[in-house]
Amino acid sequence: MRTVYLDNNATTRVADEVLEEMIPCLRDVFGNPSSMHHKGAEAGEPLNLARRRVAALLGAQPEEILFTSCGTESDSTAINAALTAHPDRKHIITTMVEHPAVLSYCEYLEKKGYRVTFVPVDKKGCLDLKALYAAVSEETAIVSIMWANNETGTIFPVEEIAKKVKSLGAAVFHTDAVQAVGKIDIDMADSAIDMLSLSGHKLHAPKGVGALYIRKGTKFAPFLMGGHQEKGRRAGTENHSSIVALGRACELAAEKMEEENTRVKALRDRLEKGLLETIPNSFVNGDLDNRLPNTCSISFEYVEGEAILLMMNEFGICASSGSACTSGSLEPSHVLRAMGVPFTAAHGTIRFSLSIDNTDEDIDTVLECLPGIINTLRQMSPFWAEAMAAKA
Amino acid sequence: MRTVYLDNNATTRVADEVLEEMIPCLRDVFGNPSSMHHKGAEAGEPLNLARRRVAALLGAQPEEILFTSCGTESDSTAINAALTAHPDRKHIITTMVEHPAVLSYCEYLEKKGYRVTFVPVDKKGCLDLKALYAAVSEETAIVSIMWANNETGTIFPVEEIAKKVKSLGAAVFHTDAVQAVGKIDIDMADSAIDMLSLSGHKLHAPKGVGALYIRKGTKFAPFLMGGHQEKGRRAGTENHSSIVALGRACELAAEKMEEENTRVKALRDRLEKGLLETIPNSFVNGDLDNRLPNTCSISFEYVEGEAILLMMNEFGICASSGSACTSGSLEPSHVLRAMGVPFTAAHGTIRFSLSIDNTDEDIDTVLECLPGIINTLRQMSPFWAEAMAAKA
Amino acid sequence: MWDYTEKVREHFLNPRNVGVIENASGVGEVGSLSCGDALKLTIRVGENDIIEDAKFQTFGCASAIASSSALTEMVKGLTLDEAAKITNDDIAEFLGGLPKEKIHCSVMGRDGLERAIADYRGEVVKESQGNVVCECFGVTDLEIERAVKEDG
Ligand SMILES: Cc1ncc(COP(=O)(O)O)c(C=O)c1O
Ligand SMILES: Cc1ncc(COP(=O)(O)O)c(C=O)c1O
Ligand code: FES
Ligand code: FES
Repeated sequence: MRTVYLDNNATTRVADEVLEEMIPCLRDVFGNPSSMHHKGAEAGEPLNLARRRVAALLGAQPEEILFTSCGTESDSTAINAALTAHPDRKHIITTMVEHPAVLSYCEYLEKKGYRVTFVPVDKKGCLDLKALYAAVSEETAIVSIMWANNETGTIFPVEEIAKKVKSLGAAVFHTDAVQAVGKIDIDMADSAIDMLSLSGHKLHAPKGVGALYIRKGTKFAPFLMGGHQEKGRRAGTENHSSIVALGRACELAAEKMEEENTRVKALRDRLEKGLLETIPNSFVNGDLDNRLPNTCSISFEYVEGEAILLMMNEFGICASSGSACTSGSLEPSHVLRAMGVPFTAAHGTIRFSLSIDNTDEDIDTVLECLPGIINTLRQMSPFWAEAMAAKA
Repeated sequence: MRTVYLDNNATTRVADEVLEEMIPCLRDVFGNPSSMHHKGAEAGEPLNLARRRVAALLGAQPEEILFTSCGTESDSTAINAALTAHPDRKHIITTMVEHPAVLSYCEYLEKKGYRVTFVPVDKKGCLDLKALYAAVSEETAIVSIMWANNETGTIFPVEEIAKKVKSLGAAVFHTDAVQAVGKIDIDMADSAIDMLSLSGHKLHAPKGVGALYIRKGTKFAPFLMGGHQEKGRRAGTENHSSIVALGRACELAAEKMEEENTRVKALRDRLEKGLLETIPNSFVNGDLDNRLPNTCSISFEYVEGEAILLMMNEFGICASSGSACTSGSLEPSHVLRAMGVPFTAAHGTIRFSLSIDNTDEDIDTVLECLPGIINTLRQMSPFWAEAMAAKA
Repeated sequence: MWDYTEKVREHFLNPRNVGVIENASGVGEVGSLSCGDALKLTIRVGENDIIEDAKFQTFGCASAIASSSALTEMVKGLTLDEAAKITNDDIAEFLGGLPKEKIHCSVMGRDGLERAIADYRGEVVKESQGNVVCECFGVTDLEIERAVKEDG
């Protein structure tokens, strides 16, 4: 059976071009870049190239790029750095719809005595900017707001927010751009954003490597302490081959950005339109005017997400319900709850996330299978019968 | 020119067998193990296998293995977990010769208000056990002592120490076994050690993956917070291909353990004997009776390490002076200083660290080149002339 | 991803006895939309208290659907007294086991059956002790704990 992989916000396939540059770094160029010999030296150059490439995608300087082990570590590093650099400020602002990487850490810090403001969103997933700005004060060490939401694809106006909150007195603005990097244009050269997190495996690099952009001049403190790697900003022997891979993936992402925003977006739109037309009682979640080109979050009333996923899987279709990170739990995702998606629909929400690997054939397969699947499940659902009876 | 790689304590070459199992996990088995579809499921099994393999090398249970991004993260995780689990205990014990991964973090914690005892070593690098035991009290949250030293290869009696310090009231015993795992037998089944750190790239797995052994029943708190990965003990999408690689590397290490302790040890001994015989004013550092089979730390008086390294590099020989992690600095290593190696010799200390990849030919090359190199440098050294004059 | 047995998968993809029995002898309803799982079980009871037919409607995950399907298969032909002895463990066992995280889905099956029988007999189901986690179908902490422990 053909695999139809529509779960690219969970993780992506490593691109062939990326793998090609990565393998020599595993096989032959294995030296420790810190070493004083030719095996160390030969490992150093690809590392520098990778840093330049990541910087280029972000419109940043190479020295502003810190390599980490994942998006989660980038997020923790950013928040910890801001709090350490501003020990007198005990206030954090973030949103109710952040990824657990930011949310859990902030909840932990709240228990540790920090005051944390979790800014709410409206039905479309748009931030309550008034509440956000009202919360900022000279006590605010960091405002951490994601660039794009992993579940709905909703894009927040982080550039505008960064400027505003810093003018209102916040010390540091950080954005979790894990889902935005490679999908939409990002330019740190002329920006008020101080720190930005990204993760390799969301843009066709391998899992287990990430980066943190740190604007020159931003006060910093390491999260992982030990050796002098990354100029003392992140200890631990560099994940050399994966960093090289991340560099190449960033270069590729720049090349494919237009395709992502035209062909991929068109596929997503066709999928969405097709499903809405053929499946009654379904609707799309998120801010449709400000959305990643690859993401579609769609709710089917009166059915349950896991059941949909497993039935789709029988046809080779891979998608997710909520985020992969919370799929271990039985509750509807915190993002849908924050948006006030009604219970009748929240449980039956599916996220399709595309990438440049997807084709028209992939979309055809979903459009062929999904109406039948939803219908089968609805026939089994006591609520569907009720809802139909009420209507009649 | 042939490369003679004798810097395996800095990092090792990824074994061909390891790479072979790793590549499919980059190319095809790319799903997120948390995902509810076949691409996620197919990624889950190799992850479980890796956990079983790492556990097997340590005589541990698979549930006792936590995957991390490196040895440094394992160390920080262990220390942080012990302190969080025992908030009433404000005392830490470690040694003066730990790797910076433990040392820097403990120094940081000291500044944060913890009391830290850094146990000294004698000339041979053996721990002052009396001082260690005298320091233990009911206030001691964690005793963290490396299994084997990365610079000298000296093995500490961690099993014995673990039992003793816990009977004296310490809450948790942790060992940084990054240099020991794969080189000497380790059996957690019948041990008093609560936590143990290891790092993939020291045993022919890639850089950027590590593990922490956590004995069942040990109180734990995560260092990296966020998603539910690793049963909530370490957030961040799993570094899937590298974890799979680590599993295979552990299996290989078990198979090659005997060769390491016979053939590799014999090569190391021949190298050491040959250098001592042909180069005057040289001596070996460390506890020669309790030492890793692959490591040789040797001091050449009146010459400087970096110069030796670079001249050796001209012959294709890779080694290190002090640890790679501190080679950015100009001071003699903290380990040699703690051992009281005289300044005349500390600066001219070279670490050769072998692996199963080394051959007799490698040793021949060093034995041919190094006497000439040391002689050349000594002819340039004012101290050598002085020393010779004093003797005459 | 949950490790579902082949039997769970099979019952999920080809559920038996989906639907509602017209003029059922007993109806058991548990759960609600808000908690993400719900079951409506209808039974027809014939002579000698024998369950002649059973049908279900389920809103829930794969294991909830499979558990419901399994339950209807299991109870058909049993007397009410025999059926009342079925535990959630029996349902899980019938399916070759359920993942730990999914035990509560089989608890829902047992609860639905208990209510259907009570409905037929005109009894009131007594509320269990403990904190009600899911008010809608009355599964309590204690019950889940017990179920998880029993599963071992
Ligand atoms: C004893 C010891 N501990 C910890 C580390 C750190 O391991 P990593 O570089 O994987 O963080 C090393 C190696 O550099 C080491 O030799
Ligand atoms: C928005 C967002 N932030 C952070 C992460 C965490 O990234 P990683 O899994 O690399 O730690 C993810 C992905 O899981 C994400 O979607
Ligand atoms: S003279 Fe160059 S490092 Fe000291
Ligand atoms: S019925 Fe809710 S998870 Fe199975």
